[in-house]
Amino acid sequence: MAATASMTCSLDQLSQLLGPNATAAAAYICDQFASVSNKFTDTAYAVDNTYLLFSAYLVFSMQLGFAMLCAGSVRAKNTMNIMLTNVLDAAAGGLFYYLFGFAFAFGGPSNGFIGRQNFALESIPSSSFDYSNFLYQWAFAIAAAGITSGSIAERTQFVAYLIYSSFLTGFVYPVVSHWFWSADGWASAFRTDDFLFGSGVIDFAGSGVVHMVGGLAGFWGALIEGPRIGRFDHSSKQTPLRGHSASLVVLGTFMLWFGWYGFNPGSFNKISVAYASGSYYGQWSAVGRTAVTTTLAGCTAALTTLFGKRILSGHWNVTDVCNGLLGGFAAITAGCSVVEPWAAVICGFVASLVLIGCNMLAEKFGYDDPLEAAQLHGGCGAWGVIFTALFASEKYVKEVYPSRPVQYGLFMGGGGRLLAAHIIQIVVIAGFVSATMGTLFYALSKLKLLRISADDEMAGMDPTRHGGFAYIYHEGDGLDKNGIQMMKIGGDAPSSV
Amino acid sequence: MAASQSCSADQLSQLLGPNATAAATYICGQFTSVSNNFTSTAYAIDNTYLLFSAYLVFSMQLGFAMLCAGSVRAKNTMNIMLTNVLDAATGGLFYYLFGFAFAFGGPSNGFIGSHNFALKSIPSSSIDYSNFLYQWAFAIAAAGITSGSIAERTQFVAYLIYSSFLTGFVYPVVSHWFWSGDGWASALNTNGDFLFGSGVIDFAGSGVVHMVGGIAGLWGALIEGPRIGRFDHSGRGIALRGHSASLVVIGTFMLWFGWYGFNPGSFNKISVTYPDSPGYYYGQWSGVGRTAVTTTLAGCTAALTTLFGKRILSGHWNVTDVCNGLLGGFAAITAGCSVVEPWAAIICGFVASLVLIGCNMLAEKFKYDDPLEAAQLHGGCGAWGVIFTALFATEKYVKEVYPSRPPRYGLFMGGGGKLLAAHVIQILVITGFVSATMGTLFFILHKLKLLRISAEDEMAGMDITRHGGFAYVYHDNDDSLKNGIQMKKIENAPTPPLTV
Amino acid sequence: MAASQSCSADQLSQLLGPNATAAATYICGQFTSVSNNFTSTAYAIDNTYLLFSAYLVFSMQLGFAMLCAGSVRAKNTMNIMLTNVLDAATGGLFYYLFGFAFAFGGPSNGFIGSHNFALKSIPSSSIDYSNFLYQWAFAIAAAGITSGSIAERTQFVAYLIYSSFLTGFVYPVVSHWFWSGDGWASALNTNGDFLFGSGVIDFAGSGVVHMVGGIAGLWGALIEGPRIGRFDHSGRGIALRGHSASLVVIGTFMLWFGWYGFNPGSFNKISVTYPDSPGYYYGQWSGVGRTAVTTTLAGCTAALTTLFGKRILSGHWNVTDVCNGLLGGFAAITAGCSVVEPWAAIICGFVASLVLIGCNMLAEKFKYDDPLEAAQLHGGCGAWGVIFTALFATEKYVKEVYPSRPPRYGLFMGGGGKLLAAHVIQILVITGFVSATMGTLFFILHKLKLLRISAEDEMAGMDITRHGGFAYVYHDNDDSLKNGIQMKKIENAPTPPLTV
Repeated sequence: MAATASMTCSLDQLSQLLGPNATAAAAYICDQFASVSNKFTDTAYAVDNTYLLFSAYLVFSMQLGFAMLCAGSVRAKNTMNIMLTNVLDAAAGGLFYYLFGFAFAFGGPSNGFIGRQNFALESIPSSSFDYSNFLYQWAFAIAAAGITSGSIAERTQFVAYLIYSSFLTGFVYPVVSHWFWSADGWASAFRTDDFLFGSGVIDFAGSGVVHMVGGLAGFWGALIEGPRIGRFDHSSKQTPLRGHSASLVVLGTFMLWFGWYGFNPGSFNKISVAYASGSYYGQWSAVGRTAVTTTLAGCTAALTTLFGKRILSGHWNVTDVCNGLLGGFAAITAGCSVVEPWAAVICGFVASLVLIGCNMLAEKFGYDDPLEAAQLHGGCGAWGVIFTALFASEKYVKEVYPSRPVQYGLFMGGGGRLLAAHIIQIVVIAGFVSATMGTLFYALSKLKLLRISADDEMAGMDPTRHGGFAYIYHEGDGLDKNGIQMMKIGGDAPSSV
Repeated sequence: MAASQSCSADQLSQLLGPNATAAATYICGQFTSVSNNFTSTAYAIDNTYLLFSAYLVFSMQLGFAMLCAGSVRAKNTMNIMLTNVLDAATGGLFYYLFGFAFAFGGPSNGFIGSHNFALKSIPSSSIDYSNFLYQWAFAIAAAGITSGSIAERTQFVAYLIYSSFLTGFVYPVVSHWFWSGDGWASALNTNGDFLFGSGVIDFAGSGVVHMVGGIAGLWGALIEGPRIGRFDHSGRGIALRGHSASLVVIGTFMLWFGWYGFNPGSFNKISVTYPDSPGYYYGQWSGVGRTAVTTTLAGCTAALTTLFGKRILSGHWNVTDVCNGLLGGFAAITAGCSVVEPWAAIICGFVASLVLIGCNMLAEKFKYDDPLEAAQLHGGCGAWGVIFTALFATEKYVKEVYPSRPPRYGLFMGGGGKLLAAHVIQILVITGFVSATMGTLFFILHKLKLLRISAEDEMAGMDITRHGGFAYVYHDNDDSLKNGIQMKKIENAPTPPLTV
Repeated sequence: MAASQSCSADQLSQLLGPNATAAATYICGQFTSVSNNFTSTAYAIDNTYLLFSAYLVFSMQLGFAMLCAGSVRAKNTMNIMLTNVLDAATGGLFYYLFGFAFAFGGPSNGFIGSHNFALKSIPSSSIDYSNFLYQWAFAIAAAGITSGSIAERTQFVAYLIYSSFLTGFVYPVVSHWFWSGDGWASALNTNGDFLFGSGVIDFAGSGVVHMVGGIAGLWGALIEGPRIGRFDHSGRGIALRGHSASLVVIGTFMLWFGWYGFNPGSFNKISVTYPDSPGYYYGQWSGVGRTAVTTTLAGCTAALTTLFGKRILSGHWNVTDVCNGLLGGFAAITAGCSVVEPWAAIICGFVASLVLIGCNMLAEKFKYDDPLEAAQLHGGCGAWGVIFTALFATEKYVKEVYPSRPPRYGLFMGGGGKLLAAHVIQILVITGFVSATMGTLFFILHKLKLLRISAEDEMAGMDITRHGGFAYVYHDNDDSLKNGIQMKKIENAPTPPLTV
């Protein structure tokens, strides 16, 4: 500690002062206390930044999760394509969010609609934002883009992908997050003047801001592109096009679970905050509680899906369970910090049903989403927003959002204002994302930049666009290159599944 | 930080002059506020530390899933991965509802906890949410161990039943005995008269976690019998290799990564000064770092020993064997990681590797089939770890880590045999209790014909019969033709270009 | 928290009245205790920070293993993964026994450390166990880099030898020069007269780690020559593609994840106030955050540049190339990550990508075969990173990060050429030393016929000849042969041995 030196108390000096000169003694003592106070401030910065940075790293690890979830859920012939898009989400997102995304989202002072300071991290760090905040928010922004990529997998031109991903990370998502998370946002619970029903929206870690945005963008993309070839046959009977590797799906799911511990508890940004009640109960407890509610919601959703799908399809299916789990997480994300653990169990249970229902609807309307991203993040995300308005407890809302008049959950006796605000959130997000991303996808479609040709789709994008397949388990260098090879490869395929 | 000091010099100077009492009150008020701030800061640091450790321990679940998936045949991959996902999920609910209460709900008797069901009255002064999360991650690790032993031949329903029972009851009770302040054999028990005046030093759970998981697996695998084809008619063993060494290596590295939460994280707090050294560089943070170092060294030594040992025995340099050796070293050091010197950890890892090789030979001899060697690895090496701790625990570290008890330390370090006696009792008691509960459970399931799948299902693979299809579809059949046309399809199908 | 303040107002008021000396003693005693508490708290925070950073750096080993595994052909997967596991394991033992002592054991001369063998006298006031763990994770990263260059054609014994030598001697010596307080070229060296009054600013090791690993790999690959089939008779290059892009992407993301421990973690401490701003929001925590941001931006820029660059050159959007570009950006920013502005990191990444593409063209031209492009990536981009730092280091940040030395900063930022001169010397010295040691070692192994495997082994794959079988068994044939054709296929194809 560099500043230790400033805290040396001189015995001689103080004793001389204490005797004759009360004023000097007082000044001396108070000086010491001021130095102590400064050291506490420094310590708190160190603790909070450590906490936030490691949370950001966890959230970043979700990008590995998305990549593997997507890769495992598509067919082998499109694996290179989908993984490339996930890598570029992070990379392009890094540049665009640095250049203007963060400024649109949090650059204050600003109006309620969009931020306009701190482009390219100008004037950062400031008293309210440090580099760690940027890194954390960047990891969130690329998660939203990662969600969308799943919906339009296996049939989208790579250029279209680059365009929508930049637009989403650089503009659409930042604007939405400005509304609900910036202190200037028109619907933010941090806003201290006259705002939405005197309530503002409690979307703690982003069921609406992240998951609904990503899911709805994906919904429009998938809708405009139409289903993959072979997904619905002529009689409209559906044929599941199974992903090529359940191992990658499970790997991705666990990494997302791991990363969600950065996503939800990390959204406190600070851990070193004492609550008025003092002693052992402080923001660290709330952080822990958030991790617990997150866990319980996901676990419940997974189990509900397990049994629900077993009843519906007769199988114990691991990829369905994984999706159910993630649906539970997406739902609890809005309210994770302000609900009791038992309420999280309810949240997960309903989220699973919402997901199953959305999938049935999608099936019925011939909507094809290779990762169920719109259903999962859009549907369960919307449920999460509603859930928060029903179950947010007064005590926790007061602790987490101390600066505002408390509006809490309808079922907890808090009245309907929060619910009204949350319904507005859903409507507004749906409207804005549809107006921007829907239009973008439509324009791309009209320009013939959106969907690949039928030939490419049948052959797979990897051989046509990405230089070859992702896997070569048997290679031919030096080994039987003749007729037998043909046969060998023939026997290789699991003849049908 | 709330409650920062604001010291008013004017005010204080008026007080200092005429009114000593008020001045003193004022100054002491400031110091109280300082002290409160330190308490809050320590909570913030310790919870940050514990929560991130818990996340690391959770990441071991990914490790178990990949290790298991890679070690079974492709036709059972969906099954084993599903069980690993559900370990975590059912574990989450059951441990929340009553597991945690059985384990740590105090005040209670020495056998089982009886408070804090569904996290009632949490957070309290001794337990915060982060403690629950950390312990939950441990509980699901135990269930994950067992799933490996009975892989590839167990009915899914049996799996759900034993997993709930293990996470919800068996493991919590054992952890209560050894880790709760009320446990009858806990080194944290301060009620004077307990096990040889010593209690058991099972710091992060070679016995409590690994032996419990391993012995449960042993009974399951024993009652089910070996997989079809594992031993031929003449009784010779035929290895049924797992389908992907890459997944095994991913799993091993994730487990290694997670073990840094498992062992060093078991301190629960890092912001603790040791009594004789305030403001000094040596404190619990050094203990935490030392624990990470002993863990690393034990695993590394075990891996190298296994490498050369297996090379001598089988003639191959085998990566999956090395991975298992590595994990055996970790399982063994887990009990003593915080109370032994780094050089002792090397001995621990060396012996652990030999124990594992020996157990595997025994298993082969007795036709015991354990697809992941889980019983040998976690049971055998875990038991060695418990003994090892009783031999090599140093006085100094035991005093620091368990300050509230009369220190009993390692036999070889001059500490006498009381700790060893207590640890032998631990092994016996865990073996007995887990056999009585889990052994009985597996036996009942067996009698009810709920345990093992049919021979046909086993030959075909569980994925296709129970889980809706294989895990892998590398060649895409959406135009799918199954017969003679298949040939044709493949001729012009998207097989990978041989060289590009 | 130990040593909490308990201030007694009664006592103090009695003292305040008549006895000024005693009152002063009392008050100062309280402040001393406060100061001690702050010291302890800072140790707790810093060790938490450093340990979790070390865990992240360790997770890069998983990244290397998967990157390597995915980039080689399926027939050599077991081999390369085993080498990666053993990097970590042998590295753990050798670095514990003497590597750490060579690197950081002080007081010592400028060339090599000579204390703290086997962690003797650790923890001390300057080094705790967490520092050892962190440095170990760095050492094994260097060995991991080299393994990629010589993949698919190196004898396993040669691998064990060079890996021990690199982790136990070569890397520790180089890190002593540039990172130890005693090193002859270290920016932490305070003995006045050193390299151009500047020392080298290689914050997290573009030179010390990446160039060392890359140049060692260069010599190994050069002496071994290209893999069979890599260049045809007319000298045209034929890419031997890796067998799994999924594993490459897993590996890349894990490396990215781990790099957040590698670069920001190299501060070692986060709880440091900058001199002129106690109680202010700007401190070392901001420096740590900025380092994470520069790291991110350099990698992202390099990835995008590579994407479009390769698209122009080859016509494909290639994910493995993008992954390599990304890693090249990280390797380059590693030296200067803490002392440059975020906008400079974008320049760094842009140029790094061009350097990598250029190096790959050179390699192609000179028929140099490096399965993972490790020499190009870590050697080439690492060298660029060292130069970049000497050009763009800002005065303010250099002062903050290296407070004890006269600040020499970047040429383009107005700091003059002394830093650049020192950095050019660093490149020359590292190249020379690594060539002299590792180049000689590889040459001797080559002469002893211990380096390269036989042509037959190389054609068949090392897994089947040395490591007990292939990594993958997707079709399990212990029961199921489906028809005549299938039979035939299995007889003459390189399918995994049915049972081993």
